[in-house]
Amino acid sequence: MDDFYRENILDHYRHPRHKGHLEDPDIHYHDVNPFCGDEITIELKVKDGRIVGVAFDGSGCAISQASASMLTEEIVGMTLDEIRKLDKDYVTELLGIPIGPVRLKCALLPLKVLKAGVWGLEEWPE
Amino acid sequence: MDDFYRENILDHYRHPRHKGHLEDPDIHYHDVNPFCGDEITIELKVKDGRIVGVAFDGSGCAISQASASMLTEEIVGMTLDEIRKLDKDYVTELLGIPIGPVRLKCALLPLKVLKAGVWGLEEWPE
Amino acid sequence: MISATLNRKVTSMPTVTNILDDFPILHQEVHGHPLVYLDSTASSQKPVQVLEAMDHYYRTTHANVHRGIHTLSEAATTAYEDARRRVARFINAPSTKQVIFTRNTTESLNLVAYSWGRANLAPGDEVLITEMEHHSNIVPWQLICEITGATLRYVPITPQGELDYDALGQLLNERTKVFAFTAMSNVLGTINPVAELVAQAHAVGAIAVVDGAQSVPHLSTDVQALDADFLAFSSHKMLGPTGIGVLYGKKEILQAMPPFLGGGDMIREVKMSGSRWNDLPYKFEAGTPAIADAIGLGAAVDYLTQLGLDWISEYEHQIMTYAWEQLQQIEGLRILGPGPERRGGLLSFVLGDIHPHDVAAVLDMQGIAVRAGHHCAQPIHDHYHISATTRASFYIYNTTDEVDLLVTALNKAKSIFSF
Amino acid sequence: MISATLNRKVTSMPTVTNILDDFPILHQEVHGHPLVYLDSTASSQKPVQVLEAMDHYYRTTHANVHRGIHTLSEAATTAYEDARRRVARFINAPSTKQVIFTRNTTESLNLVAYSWGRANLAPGDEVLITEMEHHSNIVPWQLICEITGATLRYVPITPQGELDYDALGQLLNERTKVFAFTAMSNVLGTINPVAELVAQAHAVGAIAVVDGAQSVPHLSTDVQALDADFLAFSSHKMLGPTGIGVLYGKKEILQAMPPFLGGGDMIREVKMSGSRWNDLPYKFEAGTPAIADAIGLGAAVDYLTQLGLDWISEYEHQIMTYAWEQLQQIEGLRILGPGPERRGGLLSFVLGDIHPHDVAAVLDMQGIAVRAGHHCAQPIHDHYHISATTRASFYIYNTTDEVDLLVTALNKAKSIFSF
Ligand SMILES: Cc1ncc(COP(=O)(O)O)c(C=O)c1O
Ligand SMILES: Cc1ncc(COP(=O)(O)O)c(C=O)c1O
Repeated sequence: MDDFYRENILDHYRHPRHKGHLEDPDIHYHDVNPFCGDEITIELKVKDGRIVGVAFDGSGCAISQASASMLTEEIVGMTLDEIRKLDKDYVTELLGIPIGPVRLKCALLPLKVLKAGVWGLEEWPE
Repeated sequence: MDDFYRENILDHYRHPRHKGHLEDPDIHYHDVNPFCGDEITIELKVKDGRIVGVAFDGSGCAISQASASMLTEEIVGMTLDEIRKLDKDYVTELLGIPIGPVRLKCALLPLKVLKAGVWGLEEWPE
Repeated sequence: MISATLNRKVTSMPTVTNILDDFPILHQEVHGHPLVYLDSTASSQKPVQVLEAMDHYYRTTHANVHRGIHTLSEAATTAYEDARRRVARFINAPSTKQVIFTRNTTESLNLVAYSWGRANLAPGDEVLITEMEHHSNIVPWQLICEITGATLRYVPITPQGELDYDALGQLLNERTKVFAFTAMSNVLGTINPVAELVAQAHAVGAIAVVDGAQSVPHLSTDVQALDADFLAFSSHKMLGPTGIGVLYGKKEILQAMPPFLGGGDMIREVKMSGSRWNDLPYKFEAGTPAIADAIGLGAAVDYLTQLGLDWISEYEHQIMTYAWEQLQQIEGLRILGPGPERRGGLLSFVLGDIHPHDVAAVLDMQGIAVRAGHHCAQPIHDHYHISATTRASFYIYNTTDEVDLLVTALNKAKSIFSF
Repeated sequence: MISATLNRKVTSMPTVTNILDDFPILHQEVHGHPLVYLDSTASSQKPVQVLEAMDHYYRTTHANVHRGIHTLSEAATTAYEDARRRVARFINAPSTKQVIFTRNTTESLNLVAYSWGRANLAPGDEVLITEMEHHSNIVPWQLICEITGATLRYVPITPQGELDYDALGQLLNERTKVFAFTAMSNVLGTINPVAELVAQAHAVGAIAVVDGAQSVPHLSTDVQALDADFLAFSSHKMLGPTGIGVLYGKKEILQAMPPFLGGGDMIREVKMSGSRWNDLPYKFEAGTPAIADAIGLGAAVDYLTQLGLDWISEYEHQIMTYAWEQLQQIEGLRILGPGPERRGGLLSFVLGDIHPHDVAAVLDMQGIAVRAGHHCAQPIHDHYHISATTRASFYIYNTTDEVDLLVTALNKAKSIFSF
């Protein structure tokens, strides 16, 4: 159990980074996980093809919210091309825990919303 | 094998009784077995609530055609009320062989057509 | 760990220990703990009797049904139709012709909505459902209302999670053509008064469609006493296999309905210029059916009948009541829906502001399987302004000892997430 | 009685004796004779590997899929989705998202007709099918043409039982919106040139719907090479269980289609005012799926892949060719359809004026299971002005020795009915 809810996941869940909203975001995208109703909104500021600002909002379980918080810490400074290449493994490595196929959707929802917002990619990252 | 195609079934199949058509029948009814395409037409003359004349036509296997032929031999003289009461067992006894549920439809088609023609009963006899 | 410690009021029953012998899946460990399966509302486990019936069928009897006259095909047809007979008897259907095999409750309800709905609904007509429906009894009606121009209305629920009968009285009117409702809510546990609701529908000339997905596995069902026009349920929730469900319907209504799916078996005659339909129930069973699954359902019905539905509902009621009392004592835990006297064997709850996914994950780490989410009933959750709940549900193989394990595990979840 | 006596041209294969060990149902007597099962076109038998995969699932893993986050539900979801992956690989689908689980070929074709058809057909449009279709690829189009006002046209067949390509050239025109045809006829045995037919459909802007019920079990299938827009097939004809079938579709087309059945799992969001749909393939899988059956199909696909579809079709071809030669020698026996080079492993025939039911019944008395009737393809029979045929069909577990038994039994039927 303590394996699954590692301290760093609980920490991001309790103290989410970049939670809130941007003024005048360049990109704003929202989606839900149809299997459970978790919701994530991501807002971005983009300059010269690079992410220069980020905020997220949402509701859901520790995994989806911690995943969103961790992701926002990583992506500032990335180019949009780099965002396109982020995949499933990137997220599970961030979280650092083994994760089954249903729960995986919770973990991937923030990345899905991010890629849909930036690139219009509506599919679950693979 | 010889049990199933008893001589009397083959005899009715080879030499069907009352095969053909009536002039001016009082009742004329036709139906098919949806499971195999066998067809039976039955024509009747009725007087004072009694069957006084019968003919059948049709195409199908030995069982459906022998069943029709045997049935026509039995029903002349019966009242319409008696027709209503004829059931599955009546037919299987006429044929005198054990018969599975799919093949049973072949055997029952003539009685089904008869009861539909006389009484509007569209269901398989039970 | 698992034993039957209840004082049961009913006589003549198998002990639960004996029942457990029939469910091999329950004898395993999950994350180092004995499995406690509290998710039968989503799908029940299957006794070996059901598995053996299907396996035996495939090993000795299988062939396509209805059209073959060789020995295996005759035997397969007999076994398939015999399963239909058992199911008909189980719900006291007047005739086997009124028992249509589908994939699940969802397909059964879609069949009614598409076939009956397309033939009978028009702009100005109203379809009435309730706020406590499963998506399977909402979305088909949304779709058919869009196609036909009929209007969809919802009976609201009270804060206690019961139907609002005052509102129902007003919503049910001469424009209502169909009233579709669940016999038991899969979230609130609420048992609705089916016979009364059917009578109210009939009083305004509407037909009554009953979603029996949760009631048929747990409560004795008599379609004639209920006077339901349609009843839909799923095998996989009542000890039977996946892939098979049932639609019961009144004969005159079924006969008047146009077919739904077209293909083999449902026709009487196919000409290039058009087709004529087969008799009931085949008119609504297009293509090769789920033969083995129907046979498995027949075996499940036998198993349930042997236990007796009265015993089953009483047994579940006792476990659920015990669980209700124990869970009430956990601080911050709130159970949705009515008190024990008006509900079936399930409890959905929220635990403080811990997300139900996290509750379920922590429980799973302790071997306890519960469901978390919206349980395919978003409107109920919207009603309570929550996005998800955790649900524990009970069936014949559960015990009060397992409830105690649940309580311990919930307290553990609280301690992990307390902050 | 059963042994493999063929000179096979292909290398590296299991002997048929080994294959037979995997099919317990075939080791029985019928009416005192060893069973000879020649009815796989109607439904195939299942190897123990398939039965064990399903049994193992129910005894260790079962729970409802997709929505549960406890261990069993995660494991059941993994197993179910893994079956989808195997099926996708088997037909070389570009993505698992394009593999939709249905009950059978019939439901798959209805899904296309209802969902794609309602959105894309209008009066003036034409739907083109062929005279050699199974009812499952006729009736759905009759129904949807009635609903939408489109016109249904049929490609005629030649006396040899092939499509009339001249007529096809004229019937396929800019009004044609969909061309739906079987890859292999279940009566004539004719193997149609699928890739060419698809290309012809595309040339006039029509989509191509392929009924693969008879081809996928017997011939190697590559949906990308065929460029088919849709492909439908059934598990129970390809060593898998009943109750599960497949619809493959091109992604852009599936994405643009409205949903078919509404309910759980196929939604993204349900509000009382309306709903939004889930992603592929779930948009088209409403309600609890046939989980165990999908897993059984996955095991069947593994079994077929291990044998190799090239070996399978070559093996069947040799038995069928032998049977074709032997049956031709029976006086009064007439085989429908093309010669061995253009057909799959089945032979439909008439024997003098003995009704096919009677032929089949006499064969059954000698332990031989064949099918008799219109095989759910009345238009073909109308075309030949016959009401029924007898059909013997072959699969991986049949042998040429069985063909010899068939010939003997047919001669016996002649002697009983000679008059
Ligand atoms: C060519 C063809 N299409 C469709 C079907 C229908 O298959 P199912 O009954 O599995 O839906 C069959 C099976 O008989 C068939 O042979
Ligand atoms: C009340 C209710 N209706 C309908 C359904 C749908 O059942 P199925 O998924 O078997 O179609 C369920 C199952 O979750 C249910 O609980």
